[in-house]
Amino acid sequence: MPVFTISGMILRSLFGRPATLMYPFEPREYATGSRGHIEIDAGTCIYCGLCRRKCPTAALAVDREAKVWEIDRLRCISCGCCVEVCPKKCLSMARGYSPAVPSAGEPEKHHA
Amino acid sequence: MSLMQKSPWIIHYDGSSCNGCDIEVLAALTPMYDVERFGVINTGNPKHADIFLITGSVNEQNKSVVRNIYDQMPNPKVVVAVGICACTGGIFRDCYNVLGGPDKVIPVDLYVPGCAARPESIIDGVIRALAVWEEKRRSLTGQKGTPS
Amino acid sequence: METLVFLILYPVVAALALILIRGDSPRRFVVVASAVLLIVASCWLLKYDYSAPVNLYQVHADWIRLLMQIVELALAAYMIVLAVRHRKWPIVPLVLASAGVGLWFEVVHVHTMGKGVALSLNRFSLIMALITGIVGSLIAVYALGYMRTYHAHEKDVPDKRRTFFFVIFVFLSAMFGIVFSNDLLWFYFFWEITTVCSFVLIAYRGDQESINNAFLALGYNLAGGLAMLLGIVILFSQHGIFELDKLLLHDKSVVMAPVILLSIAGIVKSAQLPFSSWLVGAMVAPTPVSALLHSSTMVKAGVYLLVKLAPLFDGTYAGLLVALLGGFTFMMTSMIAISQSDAKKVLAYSTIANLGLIVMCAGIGTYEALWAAVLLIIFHAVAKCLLFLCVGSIAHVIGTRDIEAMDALVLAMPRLTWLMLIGMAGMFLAPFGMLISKWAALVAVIDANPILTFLLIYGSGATLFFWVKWMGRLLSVSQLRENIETGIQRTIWAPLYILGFLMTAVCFFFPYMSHRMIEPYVTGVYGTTFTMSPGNITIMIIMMGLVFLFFVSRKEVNFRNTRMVDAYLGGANLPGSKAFTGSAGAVQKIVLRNYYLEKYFGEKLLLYPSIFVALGLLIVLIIGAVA
Amino acid sequence: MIEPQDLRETTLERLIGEVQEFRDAGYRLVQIGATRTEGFEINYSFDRDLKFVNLKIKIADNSVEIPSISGVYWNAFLYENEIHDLFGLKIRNIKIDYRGTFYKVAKPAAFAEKPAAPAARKRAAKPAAGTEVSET
Amino acid sequence: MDILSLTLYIVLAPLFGGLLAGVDRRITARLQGRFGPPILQPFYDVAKLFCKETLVVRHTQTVYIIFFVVFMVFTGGIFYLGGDLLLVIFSMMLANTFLILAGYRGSSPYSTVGTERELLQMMAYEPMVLFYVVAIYMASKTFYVGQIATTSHPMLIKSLPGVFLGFVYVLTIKLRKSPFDLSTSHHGHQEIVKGITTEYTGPSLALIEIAHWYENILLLGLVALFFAPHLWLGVAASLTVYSLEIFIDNACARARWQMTVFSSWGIAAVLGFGNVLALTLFR
Amino acid sequence: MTQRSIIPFGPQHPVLPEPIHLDLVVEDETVVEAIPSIGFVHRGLESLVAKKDFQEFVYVAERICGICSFIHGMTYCHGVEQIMEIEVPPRAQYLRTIWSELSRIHSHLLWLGLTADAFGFESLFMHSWRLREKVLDIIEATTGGRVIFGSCKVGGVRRDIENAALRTIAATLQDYAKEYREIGGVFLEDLTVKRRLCGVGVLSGEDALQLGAVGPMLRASGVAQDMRLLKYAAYGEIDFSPVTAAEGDSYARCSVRVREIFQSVGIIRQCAEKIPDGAIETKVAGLPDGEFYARTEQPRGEVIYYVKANGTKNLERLRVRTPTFANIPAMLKVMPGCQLADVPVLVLTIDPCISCTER
Repeated sequence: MPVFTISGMILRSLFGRPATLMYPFEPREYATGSRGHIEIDAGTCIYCGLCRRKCPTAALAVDREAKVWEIDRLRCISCGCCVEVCPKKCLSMARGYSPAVPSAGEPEKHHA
Repeated sequence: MSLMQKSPWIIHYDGSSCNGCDIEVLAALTPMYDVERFGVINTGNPKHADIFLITGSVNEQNKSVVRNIYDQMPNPKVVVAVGICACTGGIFRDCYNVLGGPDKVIPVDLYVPGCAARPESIIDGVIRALAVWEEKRRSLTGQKGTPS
Repeated sequence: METLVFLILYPVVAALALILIRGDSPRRFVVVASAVLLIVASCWLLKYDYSAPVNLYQVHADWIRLLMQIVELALAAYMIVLAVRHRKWPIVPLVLASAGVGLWFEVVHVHTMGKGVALSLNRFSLIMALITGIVGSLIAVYALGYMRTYHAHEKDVPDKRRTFFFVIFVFLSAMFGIVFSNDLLWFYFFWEITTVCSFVLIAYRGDQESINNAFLALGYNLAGGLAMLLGIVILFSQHGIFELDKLLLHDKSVVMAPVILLSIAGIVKSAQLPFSSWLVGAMVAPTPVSALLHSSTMVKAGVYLLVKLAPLFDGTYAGLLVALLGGFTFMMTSMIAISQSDAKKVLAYSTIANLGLIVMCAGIGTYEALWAAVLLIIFHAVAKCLLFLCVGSIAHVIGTRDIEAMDALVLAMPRLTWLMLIGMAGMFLAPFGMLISKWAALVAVIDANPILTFLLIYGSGATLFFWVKWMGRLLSVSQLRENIETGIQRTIWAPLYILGFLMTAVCFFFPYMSHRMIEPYVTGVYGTTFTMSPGNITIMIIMMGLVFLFFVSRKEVNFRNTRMVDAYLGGANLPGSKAFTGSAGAVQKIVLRNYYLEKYFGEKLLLYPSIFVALGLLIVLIIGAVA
Repeated sequence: MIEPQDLRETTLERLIGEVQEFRDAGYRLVQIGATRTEGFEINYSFDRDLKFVNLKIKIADNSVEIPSISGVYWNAFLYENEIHDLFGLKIRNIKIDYRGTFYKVAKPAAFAEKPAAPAARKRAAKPAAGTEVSET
Repeated sequence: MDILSLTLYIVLAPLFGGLLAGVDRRITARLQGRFGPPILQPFYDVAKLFCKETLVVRHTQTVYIIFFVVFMVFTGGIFYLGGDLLLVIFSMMLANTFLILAGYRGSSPYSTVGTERELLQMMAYEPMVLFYVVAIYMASKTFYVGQIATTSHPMLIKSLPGVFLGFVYVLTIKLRKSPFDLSTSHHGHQEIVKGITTEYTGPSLALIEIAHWYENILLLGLVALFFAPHLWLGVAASLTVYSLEIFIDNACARARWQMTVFSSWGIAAVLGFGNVLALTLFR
Repeated sequence: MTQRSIIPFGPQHPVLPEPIHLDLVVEDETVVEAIPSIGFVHRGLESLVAKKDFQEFVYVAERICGICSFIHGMTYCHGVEQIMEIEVPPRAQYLRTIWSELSRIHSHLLWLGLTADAFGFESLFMHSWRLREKVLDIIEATTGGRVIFGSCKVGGVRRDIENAALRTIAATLQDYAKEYREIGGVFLEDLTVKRRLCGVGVLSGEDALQLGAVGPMLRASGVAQDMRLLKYAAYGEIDFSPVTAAEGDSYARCSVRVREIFQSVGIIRQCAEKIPDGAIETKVAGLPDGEFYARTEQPRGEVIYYVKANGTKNLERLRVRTPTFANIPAMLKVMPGCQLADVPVLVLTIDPCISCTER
């Protein structure tokens, strides 16, 4: 009569090491190419605004005169669309998620 | 980290989310991330909960549900919006039925970004929420009897 | 001796007075006055000297036996006329048989009897007299107010209150007669009167259903009476005994056959299993009748007889069978009570169950069992009477007897609800009566026979279920209700409060009562007695104090900052209105119901097999008697 | 085209009859959808062992009464309540009729507005294969 | 001496109960492959609950919880001060009745369903518990825990193996562990939310938790009674029984109420009653 | 006075990961009637078609549902590609097949965990999700996202996986299969689990077809119907046969899903062997004009994408009918008569993805 069929698995995990990654104490290294957050190499950006138009959630704002490239971390769904469409390839997708913030606050500004 | 902070009980409600963030909230309970190390239990009952993890934006129909759950939580309580849809309405912001993030309906204390917020960022969010909760508790016990 | 005769005769006088009175206020005066008189008289009995195990009193008028015979024949004629008019053919042979045997016995044997001891009084009959006196008269007073609202509600029922009160008081006198009579013929005479009283009162409404139930009850009880009569005849013809005290002294193996016949009469009267359907059917009668006859006093007569015979059952084969029958009844009726939703049906099944418990103790016959039986009788009489009266008044105000309609009654009728809760606590809650008796029964049963333990244990599991369920329904509030406890007369409140007080008093002073009354009686019969150890008594008193504290405590005690909020409805609640948005936008009110587990404990499922088994036990008992 | 799809045209009157034929032929109802063109198009699609058939009905505006097919396929009531709520189409005697409370939406009949005149973009170089509406 | 041992009991029982609950949660987590909460987690939970706001559906619902705790402590007191075993069982039933009335007082759909299931659970385990008392009385001739614990030289377990196994089976219901955690359970996701405790928040929830600790200590005491004279053997046995319960909790799905009630009645009839029969026949 | 209480199996419930409301009319723990109300997650994303051009809409299509997001994106692209007659390079087809099978494995493991949790077996929930995390690591390594892959676009795929990596993936999945067999064994043989699944929510084959049930709900009632037989993506070159069971109760659905995990592992192994080299995308020129019903097999069943374009860069209409929408009538038909304890198991037996249902 198959009762306690899971006993093998649970006893192995009792006496073996728990599968927990002890996250905050041991930092988690992400796979290469994992879509974390967008980074910009401000020097090469020519502020063409192509990424702003392509962004599905309108998270980017580009001010050609003041040479400012803005990103609202609470709108960016890290889809990588802007990285693809940027002619100068100055946007890149870095690993690691963007941190939790207590309030919306104003978006991050990057300028030359 | 006062004694009270070591047992934050969370309740999770899925506003109009694509359930990506919901399964990540549930994944945070499972062995790989195990938030119970910090004393976190996912109670399904707002009356037992301290931290309200809301995923997804708020639409016309679940506006009252989110409000009801928030009212049924005893003070001190903290609201954490998990996922871009919960922070600012995300990719569905300009759909006709979406009102925007839960901050349109209830006061949100912390925003955890990420389209499908990873379990690690949810754990970070909960830990930061503890500090907010502690501060609220102190203000609650400070002024006798006037709940914040 | 004078108080005994007064207690037997005075109610008859009061009954005659009541049948003549037309107006309501004179009737109220007579009933209240005679109630007070009866209570005083029965308390007067306490003054008697009970050093001797039983005091016997000669009665020198032999015209009494003649009078009894005439009354019996008159009753027989009355019953035959009614049976013919309503075409209830099985009743006629029964009546003829009992009247015939009675007449034959009278003619042949009575002159050889000589001077017997007619009346007797000992502590057990004192307790029974107190119950009948106090509880019976309180019910009579309650009936005044109840019958007025009863006729106000039931326009179609003809107003026969004069006969109603006449029969009630005749019944009280018959009950006193049973309790005091030592002469078996007198015992049989009063026994038959109670049967006729119950028949008349059940048929009070006059509609077809109550007439059928009345005849059903009459049939069963007449059969019981016939068995008793045969017992008396055999007893006298073979052993020349016609008095109870002599029977008890006699050697038990010789006299077993008539004793079994007498016990069958007791089993039928206390509605044990094969014959339980008449008591459930009798619930159609007005509530005071159910309270007086069918829970506190009449059915107790059957058990009184069995408890009197208990010493004869000690260790005998028949005793074990009677105990098995009682235990089996206790278990099965408790389980059936789970699936009942009509309040009076639940009370009826619970009465049968508790009588079963008492019959089991009588069947075992040891001194612990006897102590437990007497205690069970006391607690059950007081608690069940309080519950029946409360249900009666509640049913009048809310119009139905269904438990589910008593939702949030603590808001609608707070005082009645708290009185019912006291009654229910008396019935099953730990420190109160039924626990103590069940405890003693358990102790008695362990030494006797393990099968009885089985029956007792499974039965008490079921009792717990349906009582707590009912208590919960009274307390839980699915929808708010405003207070509708108005328009209840003083004559209803008075008995209820007195009974409530009596219940608490009985529970608090049970050690004093057991020490002063029950233990001396048991030592009188067996020589030794069961005494509760002082350690346990103190713990019990503490527990009772705590529960009493609960009943009187201010219920609003709360922690510092408390906020009122809606129940948990999955987030779909409409704030503050005890409702939620259901599907299709409908506003859905909260509806809470109890579990009745019809599929597992239904009456249809359990009643017939249990009757079948009980019949088997009965047949084995009868074969044992004959062989 | 990966799989030939049999797209048929039908009218309001013949709808119930054809749906009953599909039911008898053992087809299962796959979906009922509506589209806002100048008027409205309602598509009833069916499928049996991977063979796909679609009935299309064109109506002028959403005041036209459409008979419900939940008599034939009980599970159609979900689709019909949905197009009633989103497109404002009137559908007669649905088996379980939510009468507009199926979705509580911010803007009732949101899909019913006429789409903004499509920017007259130059057709793509390759003539659109278009739909060979095979009339069978 | 009584007062001292009474206060000792009142103070120590929740500590051991809390520790037991902490270890229980840690082992359950490890069984599930997780790291698990710190051992003192139950104390942190209770401390946090005491500083929370109280939400009530009806103002009169908290008093029932207070009486539930009072009677649960009282029951443990009677047992550990060597009182009468039957009185312990009946007073435990009284405590549970107050918990059930508290559930009814919550008057919400889920707390009512939870309460009905708690009633079914009570009906399920009562026969076995009463057989336990009857069997111990028959084996040791006395109801007094004090005398049972000191005098019975042949360990009760030798003559009552069936009752011991039956009691352990029914213990799963009392400890609210998996196959029979019908009414309220520590597991997060249950179909009736939190059963009886759905409507109780903050301090009253903390009181319920503390009462459960007392109850667990009492139940383990009842298990230890089988190994009466040797205290340490009793403690070891009850801890092994508790860890067996934790293992079963993690190795079974939740049963429906019919399975719970009728299997417990069956076990009580077969093991409990069988053992009692054996005792009467071979006495 | 009836003995029926009404229990709101509300939008917020510990057992439901997503909000659905059921009015349960209950008598003694037996459900007499269950009336659903949905719409708590309705965003109305089909109206976004007018605001986003057809290539950008892939990001919206992927985010209709978190669990089966890749197959949503792929079906959308498949629909548009059929209209525009675009030839997707075979390597991209294979990659799409591999990713959809990976998402099927992680979705079924997720479902197994949630069902175990619904009938009170918490350790099984934890272990099922522990195994699922391993599959998510593979997905994250190949696509960069754990839940929303974002690797499919009109005309092909965005990322490539080297053949060596593919072979290691197939191998690791092979030895994960041993643990899947063990956890599957618990689901299919454990007595307490069988007592909670067998005979619960029986749906006959005939009824399933009548009620329009799809996917495992249909296959568990004996009807062998699998949209992958339409040979979209690379399913043409892969031999597999639909997994079916006969009894049609929750146990049958559970066994269908468990066996489908092994089937997916097999498919991935075949893909890893047969994958050709070459480009992973083609240039997309022009605008779509015409209509097409794209049909693919999601873990929950058949999904329909009705794509209607009128030659502009915005689609004229996109109608998405997801499998859970088709399975709800079957759930409602099966619900009355079951026990209150079985309601969560029954709600989960159709593997509801409410965000799919209400778009």
